[in-house]
Formats: sequence, structure tokens, C-alpha cells
Amino acid sequence: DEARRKQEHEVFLVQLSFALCKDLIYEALDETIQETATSEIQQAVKEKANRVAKCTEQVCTSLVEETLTADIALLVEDLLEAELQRIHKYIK
Amino acid sequence: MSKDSQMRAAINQKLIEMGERERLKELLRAKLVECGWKDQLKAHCKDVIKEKGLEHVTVEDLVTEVTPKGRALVPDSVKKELLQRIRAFLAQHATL
Amino acid sequence: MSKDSQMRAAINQKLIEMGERERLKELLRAKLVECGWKDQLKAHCKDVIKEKGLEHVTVEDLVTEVTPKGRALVPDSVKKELLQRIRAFLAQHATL
Repeated sequence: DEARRKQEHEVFLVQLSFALCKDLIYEALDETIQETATSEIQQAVKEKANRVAKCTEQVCTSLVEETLTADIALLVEDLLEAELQRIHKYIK
Repeated sequence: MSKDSQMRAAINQKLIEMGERERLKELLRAKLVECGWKDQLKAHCKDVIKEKGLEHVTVEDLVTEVTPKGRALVPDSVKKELLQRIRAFLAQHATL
Repeated sequence: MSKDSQMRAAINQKLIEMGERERLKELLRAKLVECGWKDQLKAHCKDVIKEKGLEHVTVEDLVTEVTPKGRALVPDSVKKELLQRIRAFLAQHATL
């Protein structure tokens, strides 16, 4: 009877060890997965915000450049034209 | 409550009281970092975010999506080591 | 296409679609007149022509010569205002 009780206790301990092991693993994994998913999403949100900010600045710079390039060319053309006209008039 | 359930509850109580439950979880977390599981999980999260698009993923979605792979990726050696530690604790504290 | 180029293309697309890009250029032009940029640049052009002699200056030469100053003369406040306008527009109209 004692031997049978011992054997049953052994079986119980083995089963309990497995159950505890599984519980602990799931608990630790679930917590870690939750933390990791949260921080990865936060990280992605931050990266995207940084990218939007950087690219907005770049778009703004290129818009300024484009406008300046066109306006400087126009201003120079008009000015040279006017200067030439002025000289032609003077010569005449 | 059966005798087994009583013992199970008592052992759980002891694990908590003696701080062993937290120590085991800490050990497990450390092992998961050490074996590269956490890096793999991070990479998998990044892949899912990239694939679905950030604006279409909530934390809950991501957790649901990565949990099966996260569980599957735990190395057997880590599980075995934890089991050994639990058995040792039970051998010491779960007497007849 | 890199993520940055995709993002820039998306921003530009949205600005063009809603006519905001042209409005921003017009705003910039108005601001440049208002702050005296155009007058200063004209004066600088005249100085260069005077210095080199009209017969030795082409449109291309003059553009190359005055462009750095043209860029430098744009007040920071004007650039900032433009950037603010783009940010506000995107916040209101774009899901990037």
C-alpha cells in the first residue's frame, strides 16, 4: 500500500511539474509578447512620425528650390531683356 | 476539494510565497533573450506590421498574430531546464 | 523605391491633387515680394551686369551667378511658414 501511494505521488508530481512548466511558460510568453508587440508598434509609430517630418521638410525644400529656380530664371531673363532694350534705345 | 487539488494549491502557494515562481519566470525571460527568441519575436512583429501596414494593426491584432509562432519558437532546451528546476523544487517541498 | 521616396511621392501627390502645391508656390512668391527678396536680387543682378559688362553676360551665366545669393536671401521665417502650412495641410487631409 505504501509503495502504491509513493508511486501515485510520483505520477502526481510529474503531472504537476508539466502543468506548472506549461503555465509558467505561457504566462511569461504572454507577458513578453504583449510588451514586445506594444513596444514594436510604438517604435513603428515613432519611426513613421520621424519619416513624415523629415520628408515634409524635404518636400518643402524642393518646393522652395523649384520656385526659386523658375523665378530667378524669369527675373534674370526680364532684367537682361530690359537692359538690352535700354541700350538699344540709347544707341538709337 | 480532492487531495490532489489541495496539494496542487498548496504547492502553488509555496512557489509564490518563496519567490520561486517569479525567479523561474525571470530565468525563463533571461533564457528567451539569450537564445535569440526575443529577437526573432521582434523581427516577426516588424514583418507583420510591414505586411499589414501600421494603420491596420492594433497591439491586440499583433499579439494574436505572433503568439502561435512565439510559442512554437521556444527551444526545447529552455523548456527542459525549467522543468528540471520545477521538479527539483517539488522534490524538496512536495512531500507526502 | 525607398520608404523615404515613397513618402515624399505620397506627400507631393496629395499636395498636387488638391491644388495646394500651386497655392504654396504662389504664397511663397507673394512672401518673396513682400520681404523685398525680389528687389534685392534685382539689385544684385544689376551689380553683376555692371561688374562684368552687359556684353559678357548670358542668361545662364547670370542665373548661375545670382542663384546662391537668391537662395540665401530667402528669410527663414518664410521657409518656416511654408513648412507649417504643409504640415497643417497634411494633418487635415492626408493619411500617409
